[in-house]
Amino acid sequence: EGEKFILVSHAPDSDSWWNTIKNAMALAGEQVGAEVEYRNPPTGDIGDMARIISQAAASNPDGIITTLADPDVLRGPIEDAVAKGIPVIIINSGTPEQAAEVGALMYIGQPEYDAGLAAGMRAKRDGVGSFLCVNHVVSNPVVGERCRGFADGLGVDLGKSMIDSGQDPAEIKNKVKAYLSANPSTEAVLTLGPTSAGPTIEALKENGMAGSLYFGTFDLGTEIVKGIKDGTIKWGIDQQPFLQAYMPVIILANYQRFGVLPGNNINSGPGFVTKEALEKVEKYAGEYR
Amino acid sequence: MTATKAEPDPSPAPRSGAPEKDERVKEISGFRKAMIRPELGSICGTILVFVFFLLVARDSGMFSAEGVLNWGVVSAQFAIIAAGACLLMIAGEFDLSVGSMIGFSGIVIALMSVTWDFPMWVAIITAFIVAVAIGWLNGYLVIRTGLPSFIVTLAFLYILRGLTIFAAIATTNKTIIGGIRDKAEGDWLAALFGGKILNGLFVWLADLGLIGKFVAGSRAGQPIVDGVPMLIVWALILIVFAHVLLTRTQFGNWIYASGGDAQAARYTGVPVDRVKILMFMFTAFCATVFATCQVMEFGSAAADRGLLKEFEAIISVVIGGALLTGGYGSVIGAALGALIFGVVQQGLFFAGVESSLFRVFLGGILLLAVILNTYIRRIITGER
Amino acid sequence: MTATKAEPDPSPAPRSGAPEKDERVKEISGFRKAMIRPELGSICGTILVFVFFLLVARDSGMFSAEGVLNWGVVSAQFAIIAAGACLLMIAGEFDLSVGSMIGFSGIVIALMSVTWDFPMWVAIITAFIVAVAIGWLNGYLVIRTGLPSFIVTLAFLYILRGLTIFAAIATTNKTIIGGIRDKAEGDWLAALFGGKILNGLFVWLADLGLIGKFVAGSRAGQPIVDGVPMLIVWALILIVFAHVLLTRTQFGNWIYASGGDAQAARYTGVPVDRVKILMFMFTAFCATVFATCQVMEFGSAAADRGLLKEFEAIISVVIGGALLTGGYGSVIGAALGALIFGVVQQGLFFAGVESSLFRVFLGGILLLAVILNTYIRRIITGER
Amino acid sequence: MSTPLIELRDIEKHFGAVIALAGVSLSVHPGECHCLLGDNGAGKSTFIKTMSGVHAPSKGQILMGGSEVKFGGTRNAIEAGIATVYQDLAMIPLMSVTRNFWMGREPKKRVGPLKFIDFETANRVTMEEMAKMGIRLREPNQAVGTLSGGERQTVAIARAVHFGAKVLILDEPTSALGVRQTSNVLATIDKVRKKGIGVVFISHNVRHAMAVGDRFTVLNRGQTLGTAKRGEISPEELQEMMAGGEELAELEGSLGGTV
Amino acid sequence: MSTPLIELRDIEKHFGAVIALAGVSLSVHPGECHCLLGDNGAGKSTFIKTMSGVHAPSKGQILMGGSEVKFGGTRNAIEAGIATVYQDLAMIPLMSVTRNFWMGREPKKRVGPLKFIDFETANRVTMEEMAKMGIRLREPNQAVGTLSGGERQTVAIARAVHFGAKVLILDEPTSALGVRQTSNVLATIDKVRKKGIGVVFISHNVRHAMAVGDRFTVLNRGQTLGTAKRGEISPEELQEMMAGGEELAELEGSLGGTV
Ligand SMILES: Nc1ncnc2c1ncn2[C@@H]1O[C@H](COP(=O)(O)OP(=O)(O)OP(=O)(O)O)[C@@H](O)[C@H]1O
Ligand SMILES: Nc1ncnc2c1ncn2[C@@H]1O[C@H](COP(=O)(O)OP(=O)(O)OP(=O)(O)O)[C@@H](O)[C@H]1O
Ligand SMILES: [Mg+2]
Ligand SMILES: [Mg+2]
Repeated sequence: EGEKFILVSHAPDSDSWWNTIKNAMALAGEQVGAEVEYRNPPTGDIGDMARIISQAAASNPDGIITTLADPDVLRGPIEDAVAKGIPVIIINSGTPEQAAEVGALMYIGQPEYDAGLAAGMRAKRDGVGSFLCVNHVVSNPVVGERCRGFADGLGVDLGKSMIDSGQDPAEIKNKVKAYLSANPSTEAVLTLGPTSAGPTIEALKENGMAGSLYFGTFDLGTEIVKGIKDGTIKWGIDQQPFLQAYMPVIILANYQRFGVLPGNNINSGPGFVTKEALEKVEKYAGEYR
Repeated sequence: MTATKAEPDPSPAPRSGAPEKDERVKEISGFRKAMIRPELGSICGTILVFVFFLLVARDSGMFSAEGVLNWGVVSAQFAIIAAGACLLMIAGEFDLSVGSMIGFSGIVIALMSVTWDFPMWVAIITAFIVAVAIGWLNGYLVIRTGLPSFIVTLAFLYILRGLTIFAAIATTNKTIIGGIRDKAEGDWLAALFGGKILNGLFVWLADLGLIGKFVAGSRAGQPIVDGVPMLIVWALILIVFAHVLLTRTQFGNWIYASGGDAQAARYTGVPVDRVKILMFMFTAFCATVFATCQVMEFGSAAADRGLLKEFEAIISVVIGGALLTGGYGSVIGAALGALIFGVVQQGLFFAGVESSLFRVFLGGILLLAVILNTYIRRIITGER
Repeated sequence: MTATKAEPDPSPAPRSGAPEKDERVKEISGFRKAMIRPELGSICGTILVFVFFLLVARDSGMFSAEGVLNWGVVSAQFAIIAAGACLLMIAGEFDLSVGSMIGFSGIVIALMSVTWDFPMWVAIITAFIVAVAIGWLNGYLVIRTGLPSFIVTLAFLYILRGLTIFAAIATTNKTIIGGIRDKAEGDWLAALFGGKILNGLFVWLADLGLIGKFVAGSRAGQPIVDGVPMLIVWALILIVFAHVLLTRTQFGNWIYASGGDAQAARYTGVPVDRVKILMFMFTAFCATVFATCQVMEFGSAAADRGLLKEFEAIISVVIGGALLTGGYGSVIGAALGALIFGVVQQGLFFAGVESSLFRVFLGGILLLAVILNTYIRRIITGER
Repeated sequence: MSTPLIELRDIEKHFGAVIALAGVSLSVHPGECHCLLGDNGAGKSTFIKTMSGVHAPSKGQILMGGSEVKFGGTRNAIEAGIATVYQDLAMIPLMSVTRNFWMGREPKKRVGPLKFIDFETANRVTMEEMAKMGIRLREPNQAVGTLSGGERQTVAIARAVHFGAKVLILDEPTSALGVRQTSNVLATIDKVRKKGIGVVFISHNVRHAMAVGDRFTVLNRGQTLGTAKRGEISPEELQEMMAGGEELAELEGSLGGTV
Repeated sequence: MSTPLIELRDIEKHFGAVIALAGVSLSVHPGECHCLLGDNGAGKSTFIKTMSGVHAPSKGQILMGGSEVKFGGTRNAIEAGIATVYQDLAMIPLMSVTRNFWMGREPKKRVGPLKFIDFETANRVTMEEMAKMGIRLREPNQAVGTLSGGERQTVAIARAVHFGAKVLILDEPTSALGVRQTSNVLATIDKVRKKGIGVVFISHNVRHAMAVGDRFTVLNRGQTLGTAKRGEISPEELQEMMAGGEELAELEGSLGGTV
């Protein structure tokens, strides 16, 4: 009872997707009676994130849950924490192998590149030969991996397919429209999260391509769910962030209390969310889904 | 003698009591004189930019009705915040919290209307009141503490962004709040920010064949451009308002004076503090107009909206020929600066430039525009 | 008479030819006079901050060896860029491209060493040369065009970030480049930026029981803190260097003069242009030290490193008591500003503050620190 | 004698540790030129800034037309008819002559419910007033920064006269001026005085003061050394008082008595 | 007569459309005080800025000790022994007296391979030099911004003298000064002159010029109206030349001839 767990993410403050993580973590904390804290580098700088992990370790929690956004950077601090005897669980980014390398108990998540690759191969099966990747955080190394995976899955060059859309919705919308008008042969569009998906939906509705252009997106949110429902979006990739935050808290609590630990990593995704089976997703999108 | 700022003081001091022709001064032609205005550089810049994109991206649809609307909307966005930033900069201060204010106002509207279920007009008016009050606080702190506005508004950049994120998460567990469109349906005030006007005109133009129609998809048969977004209308209103205020009214005179030399202005009885605080409030007002239009258009508010917009506002204003040190500038110039900025940004996409180079171009054009600005002013005025 | 900047001109003008006691001036005590220094506010701030966190977060491990190292490293990071920013600000300019420069230098090192397989020392030296050259360009443009450094370096903020992203994507398709640690293994120059020193001392201290040891895992028995990172060493070196340069040398005199009144300095024969350009280069140098330490410590470079660091540098310097307008300030103050900033930032985590409120605190503390600074200066100097 | 236009009684002004004024009294009558003289740092500028509402006095009274007034700011003083030409000129160099001339009291014309500056009137009046002072401007839109020191001085005086100032204060208007410009300014003061306006004229130059002054008040270290009428005091005496009674440097002789 | 310390021949200077100097010549001999007079905007400041390396002349020659020199900047001129006290004072108000005094020529002491400013020497010399000029500073670390105008003037002059200037240029040093301060500065000029230094003294005040000047050159609209020796010209003639020969305003009479 009353253990303290700290979850460290790589996301900047304003990244809306991480809310689900926070909510799930709080829920799990409440259920097992543990104290949970969420921390992140305000600007999304992974260097700062490394400091936060060492800081977390210095405050002697009963467990650390962290993403492995850049294994090179984070290996040192995580290994130090492990060496101090703090159990660590890796979530979200990274791979099971990397998690094992740094001495973490287990890995729960969906490797970004692989998810992108799977999506790309699916799109290829659906007959797509070219695409536009709307990257709203082009300087962020983690999210960009999705585009790279998708391009590799399709077997095309990433170069001119990715745009630096910025985070302003009007600019995203108009940049997508401008790109599509200058490159009319584009067959698909991929957005990397709710921030870019919403304006892209607007863009397609306005230039009449909604429903006819192959549109996939990562992660869920209110607008995305609506888009899937009305057919604008073909599929959304749900990595079920709820599990990525809920499970580690439960597992760590029980590990601390009873010494029990699952024998395997947990793959929380990728799951393709399509028009079918949307009801729950719709209700909790952005909150628990 | 007081040191005069070198910039716009090009002509020689005519000798006192010697109104007859001065043999020591080469004549300055009327044409040249007409050209010595702050917005000159941005006029040249605008022409250059349009010529460039006409050559490079003519066939990309950039100059079709749809394309024009495309960069028009982006430019209008810049222009809305540039109008406020311009007056504030002429009054000798600047505001780095504009971007955070945009995010903040949007979240206030969303929280009030969606989460707490107030009527949309109440939400919008509340957002305006709160934002303008924060603008006042900004100004008050700058005046009272005598600290540079750079520092005070930098603090508010952080504080407002933090409050926005905190408020959104604490009340709704989300940082994107959707569902605003449904709420705004039929609201009188929301229509002022979200709708489009002149719908009929565009249908008529499309029927005449002057603008295209959708040939397929869900909206087949409708004109591709079906109206002028209120965003553009607001941009025009704010530009005209700010321009008239600045050049034609007593208050405008005071704005120039406050930025030109606050001490001197105070001596002649100009209420400098009030002018500056009002300009901070106007900047906050413009940021809220921006936020409201955006929220109405996209139907959602997010805590990360408006990131770095303060720089884009300042860049537009400076491209428009204003002095960063205050006392000199023009709203028309700032509006042209916004236009250049918008056209370049969107034009790069029409022209198919490698997207990761986008920022490089942005920086390069900013630099070129400002250097061009200074250079043109200098060759025309003969200043060294 | 030339207008003197009001701030640090507190004592009354003694009357010419009247060295006898002036009845119109109340005496200023020697103690008070000793206190009138730019770093005074930051000294008080530092004490306040430590007292606060000692009260709030004593049990959180913040003041264990490990905790101290944690905020020590973060403060050292701020101090490295603040050292450059401080001298530059005293010389009357500032640099908004510091953050982008950090990302840029990191990627240059990574590309050279990992992608193109040069020896690590070549990569590091190249990064320094390129960065310092860009610093020179920044300065040259500011001097040549006479534009405010705000605008010129804002352009470079965009240009450098764009180039960084472009270079990374064009060569490796990723915005993150890893594998630097393997490359750095055994390199003489890399060790200067990546290693730790005083290893033996800490083992000895741990043996004495003064600092903790790992109790389990692969490193059981080793001290938790096993040395002082080179980052901290670099911070100390740069602070001492900048402080001595500023206060003890001719060049330091010229830095003050260039920022205090560039025209006057030029009249007395100070090579103002050279001083300013050199300070831009020094700022770039500091940014590259930051980047290199980071790259060596973490083993990877990413295009988004250093985001908004320029503001953090400026904030540290201003908390340290420097005037944004130049000519007044202190490196020690800036270093204390960096310490305050680092302690507060990490301390908030130790104290378990809700993370979305983090920025609110940051902004609030910035505001408080600067107001405290001005206020203390005023009560002590009797200035109004 | 008539009631003074303005009277200041025992004005004190402290800046933190500095006592800039330690009880100074002065009165100005209509049509009189009252010269305020004194050493550097004697408190002349501080005193007239108190008079024109820039500083609030720490102690003492200001009376206008016999009744006490308190100025909350320069605006109050201007409205009460006190116009000041400051030593640090209080013109905004980047702005046009017209805009500077009318600063704070712009003429307005109504367009529907709105009030705009009436630039036509403004420009015309500016040109006229400047012409009256003997300066023909090239055009009213010229920036003040492009005028010579003497011309700027004149704009400030013309402005004060035009707005019906009862008291015109001039703080060292001649110090940076050439011979011709100086005599222009002195002539202008004479002209203004003849209109019944009270003038307060600050100078370091005894000869300039003697040329136009009706009364002379000398300040020293924040205190009045006394007031003298024209004719009651010789230039040499005045100069000695200005120097605070201390010995002047030995060069004095060759300077012929007055510096 | 000896060879002049410095001689300028037919100096022209254009600023864009403005012809500030249209051929001005002047020479300064050791131990002489050469007064440069003229109306506002006559080109006096521009001329001496050419002399001290701030501006490069558009045309004309500068000779020192008989051979032509070209100044690439103020540093060159300072090294050649030309020290200037500018009208806009060229002191940095935020910095201490010592630092200002030594600006650009800081005394150094070696510490190993490094060179630091020798503050001990610097402070001592500053105090001494200021004392020689009759100013006792409270402490050498006082900021220049806290000095009075006259004291600042003196710092600038003391600096020039200390660094062994051969030519000392003073641009309107007395315009803002009180009576006592003015006579101090004039006495200082006299002192400096007696050391064999050539002085160029700019003033609008004929009496100040007559008090210390050995030769007088009058500029008008960028041209020399002529040079006169002391005794060859009366104050009245000089004044008339300074005003450019134009009529002075009618007040002239009451001013007693010289303004
Ligand atoms: N704002 C202020 N804060 C502190 N001290 C001040 C302030 N203004 C003036 N003083 C001081 O008050 C005294 C009087 O200054 P003031 O400017 O009135 O002198 P003055 O007679 O006008 O001199 P000058 O002939 O040089 O213009 C000086 O010692 C000055 O330093
Ligand atoms: N940098 C410059 N650019 C353009 N014109 C200039 C510049 N410097 C001076 N001038 C012009 O050159 C002329 C001479 O100016 P200068 O300052 O030399 O006059 P001055 O004789 O010193 O006058 P004063 O007695 O008022 O100090 C003036 O018309 C002035 O406007
Ligand atoms: Mg004064
Ligand atoms: Mg001059």
